[in-house]
Amino acid sequence: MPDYTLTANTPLNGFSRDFPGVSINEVNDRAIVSIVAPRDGEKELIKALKKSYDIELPNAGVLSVSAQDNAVLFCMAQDQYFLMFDYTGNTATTVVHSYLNDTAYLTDQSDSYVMIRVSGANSRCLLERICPLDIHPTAFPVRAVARTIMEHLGTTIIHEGDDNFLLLSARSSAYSFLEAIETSAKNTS
Amino acid sequence: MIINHPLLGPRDASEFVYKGDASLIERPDWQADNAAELFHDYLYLRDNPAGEHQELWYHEQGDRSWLVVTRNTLTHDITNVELARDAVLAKQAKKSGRGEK
Amino acid sequence: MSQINRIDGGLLDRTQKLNFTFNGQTLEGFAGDTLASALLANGHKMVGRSFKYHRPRGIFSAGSEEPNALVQLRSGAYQEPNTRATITELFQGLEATSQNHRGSLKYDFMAVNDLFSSFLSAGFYYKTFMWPKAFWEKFYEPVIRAAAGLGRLSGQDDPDIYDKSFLHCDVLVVGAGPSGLSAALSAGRAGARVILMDEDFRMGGRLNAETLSVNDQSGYEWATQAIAELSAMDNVRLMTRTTAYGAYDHGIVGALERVTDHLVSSNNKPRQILWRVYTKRTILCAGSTERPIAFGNNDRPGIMLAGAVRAYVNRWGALPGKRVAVFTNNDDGWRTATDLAVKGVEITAVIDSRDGQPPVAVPNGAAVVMGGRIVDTQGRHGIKSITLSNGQKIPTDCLAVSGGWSPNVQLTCHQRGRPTWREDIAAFVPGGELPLGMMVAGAAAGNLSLSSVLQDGHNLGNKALSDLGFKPTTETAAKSDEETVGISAFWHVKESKARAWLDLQNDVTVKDVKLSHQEGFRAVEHLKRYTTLGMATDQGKTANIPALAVMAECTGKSIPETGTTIFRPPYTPVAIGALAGRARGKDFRPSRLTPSHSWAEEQGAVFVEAGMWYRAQWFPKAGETHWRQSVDREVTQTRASVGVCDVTTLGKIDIQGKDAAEFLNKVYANAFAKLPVGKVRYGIMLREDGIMMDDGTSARFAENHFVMTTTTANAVGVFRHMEFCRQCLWPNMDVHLISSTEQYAQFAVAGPNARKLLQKIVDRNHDISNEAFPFMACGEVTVCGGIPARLFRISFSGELAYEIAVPTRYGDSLVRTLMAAGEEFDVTAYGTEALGVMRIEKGHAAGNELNGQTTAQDLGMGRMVSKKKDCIGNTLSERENLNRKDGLSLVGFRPVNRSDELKAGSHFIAKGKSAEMVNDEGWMSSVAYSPSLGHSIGLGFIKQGSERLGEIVRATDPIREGEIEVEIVSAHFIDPEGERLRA
Amino acid sequence: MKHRGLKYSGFKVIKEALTGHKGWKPVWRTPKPKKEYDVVIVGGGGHGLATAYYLAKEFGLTNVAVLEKGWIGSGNVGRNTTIVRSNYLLPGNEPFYEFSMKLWENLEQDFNYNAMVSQRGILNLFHNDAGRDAYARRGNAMMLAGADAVLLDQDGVREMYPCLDFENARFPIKGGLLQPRGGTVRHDAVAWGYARGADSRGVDIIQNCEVTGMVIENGVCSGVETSQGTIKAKKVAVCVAGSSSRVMSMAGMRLPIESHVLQAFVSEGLKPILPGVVTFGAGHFYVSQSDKGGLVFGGDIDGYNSYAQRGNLPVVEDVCEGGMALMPMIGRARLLRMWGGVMDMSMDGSPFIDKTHIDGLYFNGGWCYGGFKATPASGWCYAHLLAKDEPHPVATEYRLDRFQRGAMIDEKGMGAQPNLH
Repeated sequence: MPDYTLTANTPLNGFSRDFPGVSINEVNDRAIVSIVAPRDGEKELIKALKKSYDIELPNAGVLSVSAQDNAVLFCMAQDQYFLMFDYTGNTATTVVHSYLNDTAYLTDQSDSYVMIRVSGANSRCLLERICPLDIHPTAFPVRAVARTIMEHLGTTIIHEGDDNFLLLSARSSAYSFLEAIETSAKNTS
Repeated sequence: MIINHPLLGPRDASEFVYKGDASLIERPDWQADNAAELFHDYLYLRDNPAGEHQELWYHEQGDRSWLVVTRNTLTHDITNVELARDAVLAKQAKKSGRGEK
Repeated sequence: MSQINRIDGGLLDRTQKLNFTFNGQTLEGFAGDTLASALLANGHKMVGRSFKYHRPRGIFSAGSEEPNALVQLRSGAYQEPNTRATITELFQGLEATSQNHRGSLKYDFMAVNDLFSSFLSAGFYYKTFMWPKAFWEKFYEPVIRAAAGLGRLSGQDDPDIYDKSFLHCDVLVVGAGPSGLSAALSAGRAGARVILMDEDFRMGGRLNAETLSVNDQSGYEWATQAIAELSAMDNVRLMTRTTAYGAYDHGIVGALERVTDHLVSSNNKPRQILWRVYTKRTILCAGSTERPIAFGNNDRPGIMLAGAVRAYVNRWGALPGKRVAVFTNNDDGWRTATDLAVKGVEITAVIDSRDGQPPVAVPNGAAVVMGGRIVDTQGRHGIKSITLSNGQKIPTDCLAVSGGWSPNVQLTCHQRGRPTWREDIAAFVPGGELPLGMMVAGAAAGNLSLSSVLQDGHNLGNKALSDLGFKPTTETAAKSDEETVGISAFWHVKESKARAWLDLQNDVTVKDVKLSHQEGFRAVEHLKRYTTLGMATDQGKTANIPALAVMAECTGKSIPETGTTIFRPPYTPVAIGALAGRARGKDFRPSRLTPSHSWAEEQGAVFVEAGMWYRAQWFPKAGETHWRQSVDREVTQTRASVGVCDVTTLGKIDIQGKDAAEFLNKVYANAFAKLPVGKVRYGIMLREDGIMMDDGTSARFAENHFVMTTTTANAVGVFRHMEFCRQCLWPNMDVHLISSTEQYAQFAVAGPNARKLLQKIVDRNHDISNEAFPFMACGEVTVCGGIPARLFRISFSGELAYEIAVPTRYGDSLVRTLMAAGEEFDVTAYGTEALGVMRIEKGHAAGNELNGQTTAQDLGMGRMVSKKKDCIGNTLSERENLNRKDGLSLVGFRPVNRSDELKAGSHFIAKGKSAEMVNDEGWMSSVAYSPSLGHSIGLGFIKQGSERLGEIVRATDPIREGEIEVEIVSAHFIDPEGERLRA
Repeated sequence: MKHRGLKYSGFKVIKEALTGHKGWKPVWRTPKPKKEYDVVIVGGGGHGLATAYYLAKEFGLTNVAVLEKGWIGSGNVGRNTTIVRSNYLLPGNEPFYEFSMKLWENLEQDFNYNAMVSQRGILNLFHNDAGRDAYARRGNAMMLAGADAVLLDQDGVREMYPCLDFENARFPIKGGLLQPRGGTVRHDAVAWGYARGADSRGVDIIQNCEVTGMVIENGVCSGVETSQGTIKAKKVAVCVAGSSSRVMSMAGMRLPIESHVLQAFVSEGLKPILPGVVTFGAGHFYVSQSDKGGLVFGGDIDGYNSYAQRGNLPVVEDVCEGGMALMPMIGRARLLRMWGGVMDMSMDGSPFIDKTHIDGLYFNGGWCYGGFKATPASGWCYAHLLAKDEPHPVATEYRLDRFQRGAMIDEKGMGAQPNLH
């Protein structure tokens, strides 16, 4: 036994609150690993992803979904993808590396974000207050993903299901981000 | 303003950071005899046209790509948007193509 | 007696009586009233005073163009100046007071200005008040300022909250009058996403105020039906009390919704919401605004726009007067006479400036004067009679004036649109290049008859549909009878001797325009600026065109040749609070908290803003009453044993790829290509102009993997710059960047016992002894039983020091663990102040030195800039002025009298030279009290500093009335040989 | 040269009022351009008119024309937030702006026109120790150059502006640098006053005269082509901030300048509540209250090259956010009007007053968004350069070749990134 142990916390200590027509919940059981193919190595990566996750490299703006660890893959930058999957341990890159080997440069991003799920009939109305993107289902259907800016904070928004959105924003400003969402909930309920 | 990102579609300009004239992607050769003069002109002198202007925007709150945007400085109309990397590679290909001849 | 001028009819809810006060007097109105209609119903004519002459002013219009009837609404911190009574919805308990008078509204001392009006001609102040010189600021200006302005801010914080929001649609219809409703119906029925917004609280526009019929029912019944149909559509959003105030680039429209202004209280909901509308097509159906005719004393209360008079009667059942006269140059003015006559109101006269026959039947008993002119009016606090050019005097208590209608083209001009003149309607219509996606329908486009307006809206709705690929339905436009709209331009009565007003609020008269012409201010913009025409709260909505016509007359040019002023946003004024939204107080900008924030709070830390971050500045202990005590202790304890500091805020960039080393070699000015794996190197980064951009370290964890740190302040900028280098300058490199600033909690552990402390938590299988892990080593370790961590042996304090990084989720736990494990060493937490003291003691540059004006050479690191490789900034760093022999260099300073305190911002002057700019040799950039040395120390830039060690100069600080002698010394106050950090 | 125009005075105003204002003459004439002038000034804005005025008054050159494409004063002198100050840091700048300040202080008596120079003080707020240090350095630099400066602590600021947010601010106010002599000036009147003064000394002010080309042969400029024909000149002095690149491109020159849009805002008229000028460093906001009662305020440039004279919503919101963060009492004041001006943003944030490599062609520009307060000194120094062919002692650093030499005058330390200055 080591003399000291470290305990993990989440950005919002497991925040959860219901407003009329909308629920706001912190999500803390997902890991994120950034995946980048080396220059001219994209084919290898595609092969490895297919083999391990049975998943395609997605186009910008949409999720690829895998049954393996409930993983979703989406494009964050021109040649950079985020793989988000069920995992709460400390070595997310090791997990992904075990599938992809050296076909990609991996960077753990699991602790970089606060993840907040906004769900319920009023969620679009709430998000209208802070999200500059058109998230009407005709423009932003289920499985759509985009990164934008909300209340001065860079935010990735994922349309997980009907009236169900997952938002990722920087961990250090988690409370400011939560306040933006809660204020929107108060102002629209 | 709205910038029609080649990969992501129309996005509000507030997601972007502006840098300036797209000629900044054509950095001079540091070993040229007149490198000091070339770098001066590169860094400091601008055409600054009243009309069509090719310029660099960085999608900081998006996919972090640098874009070359062709925008009219009188009307703000945007007529073309491409990834800066593509623009640079195209210029390089053109140059080396010419070099071979 | 209440509501003495209330008559039957109108769109009021008479079951809901509402009490309100005006200047303290309690009055009564109905739901559906505006403050203006309720005041009129109660017989109140005079509601304010004009800006300059303090002339009595009444209600002039029935809409947002109102120049006169401005009141102070509500009270205390809720006090809202310059509120238009004409668009203020009545609510129970509404409080309004008149503004811009000293003494009562009726007996205003400032009305004396009117007697001196001939001295207060346009621009008079430019020609006088210059002597004696000091009198302008001491006397004249204070008097002018005290008299200026209209309403009053409370000076208290706005107690309401505001919000902003985004909207997206296919078709935005601005204005819900007949054309807007038609357009929305055709677009909505076909399934397009439609937003219909109107500034009024009741949609329908002029249909609510007119007696015209549509589809064989009354106009407002048709409107009610249309609104019902639209609100049943899922794809249509109806927004009342919402003004589209500005058209911005690429089809973005700004709109303001007044959510709770019609309520007694906002109830903690946003008072107003600022909407940013992203639309593919905008159909502007903003209608038109009636304009007056200028004649002698045409500004008295009771003189109103003709359309407003009938709006008050038709929509609000409020009589502006009992004996009404009409002065018109067009057929529409006659409708006021006809409508009022139907209601039984006495029409005393209809004066039509046109010759010929009356266009419609003359109301019973009305005198009709075709080709008539009103030259003057009488009545001190309200109109009592009018005088015609033939000398005839006609008693009247309300004069309805119509000079024709001007299309509301404002939004079409917010970009490049320039209106064009249409002689047949004597008005400007939209012209030039309209904002992207904008079309104009109805009266706003110059179609002035109801039937054409309905058809036009319908057609443009369909046009928008086909543009966007929707299939229009087969429904046709609503129909109405064709009414007559004849007009013959007539702007002002030349025969009038008395002053004739153009801009009612700013008191600009026909004579002022003529004087402006006489003095050479003939360009429209000169006219506007010289006379202040159109600069009042109404932006000249009713005044500009008649004034332009008078100027055209003076110059002998046509109106279009004379030009038009440029309309700029907003269409109607917008509360600054709404434009700011939520951003105020602590919510002005987001806050970034470090992983140790909660723990630091528990310790009672004092925090400081560092950009968006809050960082612990120092940690006061019991008994410490001054910050210096805490900071001195933190420094002393760290240097004596060990201290812990949260350095998470430093930017961290993960760099991977086969070309990562070569890439770093290009972005750093010093060499990086050959940095061994497991080592860290200090790097300096230049801008392309050779000035220092940032400094930091990069650690090589693997052949193709580096981790860079940047300063806190430059983290974002450096990342952006490196992406520029990667994507735009060297796109062929295999190098990839991702920020890991948020991913790791990072702590500096510094002091002679740093290693011992770390050895207690780093798992034993990792050897961190001095031999195995020397100065500038880095590596991946595990701590506390397998938690992955990164360890760097780097030192900002000059002590034996490490930085340790763990996944952020463990940051809070790690700081608690370090403090617990360090107890035996008397560990201290230290904040940014102690950090600053120690770096100054060590002579390290930081933000005050890296201020964007200094070079590597200035900082004493000139030799680090490699001349053997291509890197950002090295070519231009060679320019002559950046390499002057007498250039600045960073050195240390200490007070000659050790008890003196150094001040950052002091300037250096050589001994014996006078303290003036020519002798200025540099400045003190950072100072600290060094507990290690027991006196004040400083870093600063001084000419040729490194060659002047030992010299004594003056540090002059006139702004704090200080000057002391200081000695130039090495910047390395502590451990110049660097033995401690290698220990 | 004798003042041959009408003298303005309170007495004259009274006399005219009693006689129906019939005696007022045009403030400037409307002459036809002559074939040739000693100096042709291109640009009838504040700086151009001031240059003409000082050429005539101080240097005795009256065979001068000012050519204006539209109406005089239609450039940035007609669209700014009216602030004057000399609170600069660097030795290349501070003496120049202090010279300007001194000219402002005597301007009205000098040109017999009330431009309402109002020295109500300008206060720059700081929010942390580094900000205080930087302002101390600046304040000391100002005082070493003979200007006035006061460093206020929080209480000092509170006393002057009790209505700022001291209690609940995201970036608490720690103090400020006050220049008591700073203030505001009625901007249009500056153009008109200089125009009147120049005109009365014989300068031809020619409106609606657009320069369409430069007459340059063998490296010598001898005149301009205009919409009213060719006009010869011994010296051509370009002074068209906002359009510098466009005009100088007619001489084949590329400049270290970008054109950007700066928005400004005014509220509805309000009774006096703000005594002086306040700038908010942690946000992008500065404000003063005009003699008419409007809050006149602004913030950053929009940040992209533009000649459009109009900005966009994000900056409007950003500025108002700064305003509400600083003084939450303005929430219920309404923004009445917003507009945009085209700024000559130079590569180091500082201007140029210099000869060019073409003989007879002179350039004045690059004023960024600070040209208004420079108007008198810019006019005087440009006139000095034109008359004597050497720079005025306070304007020796405003050279076009300074980037080649590495002699940048970069007050903000932002480098060659014009939208950050």
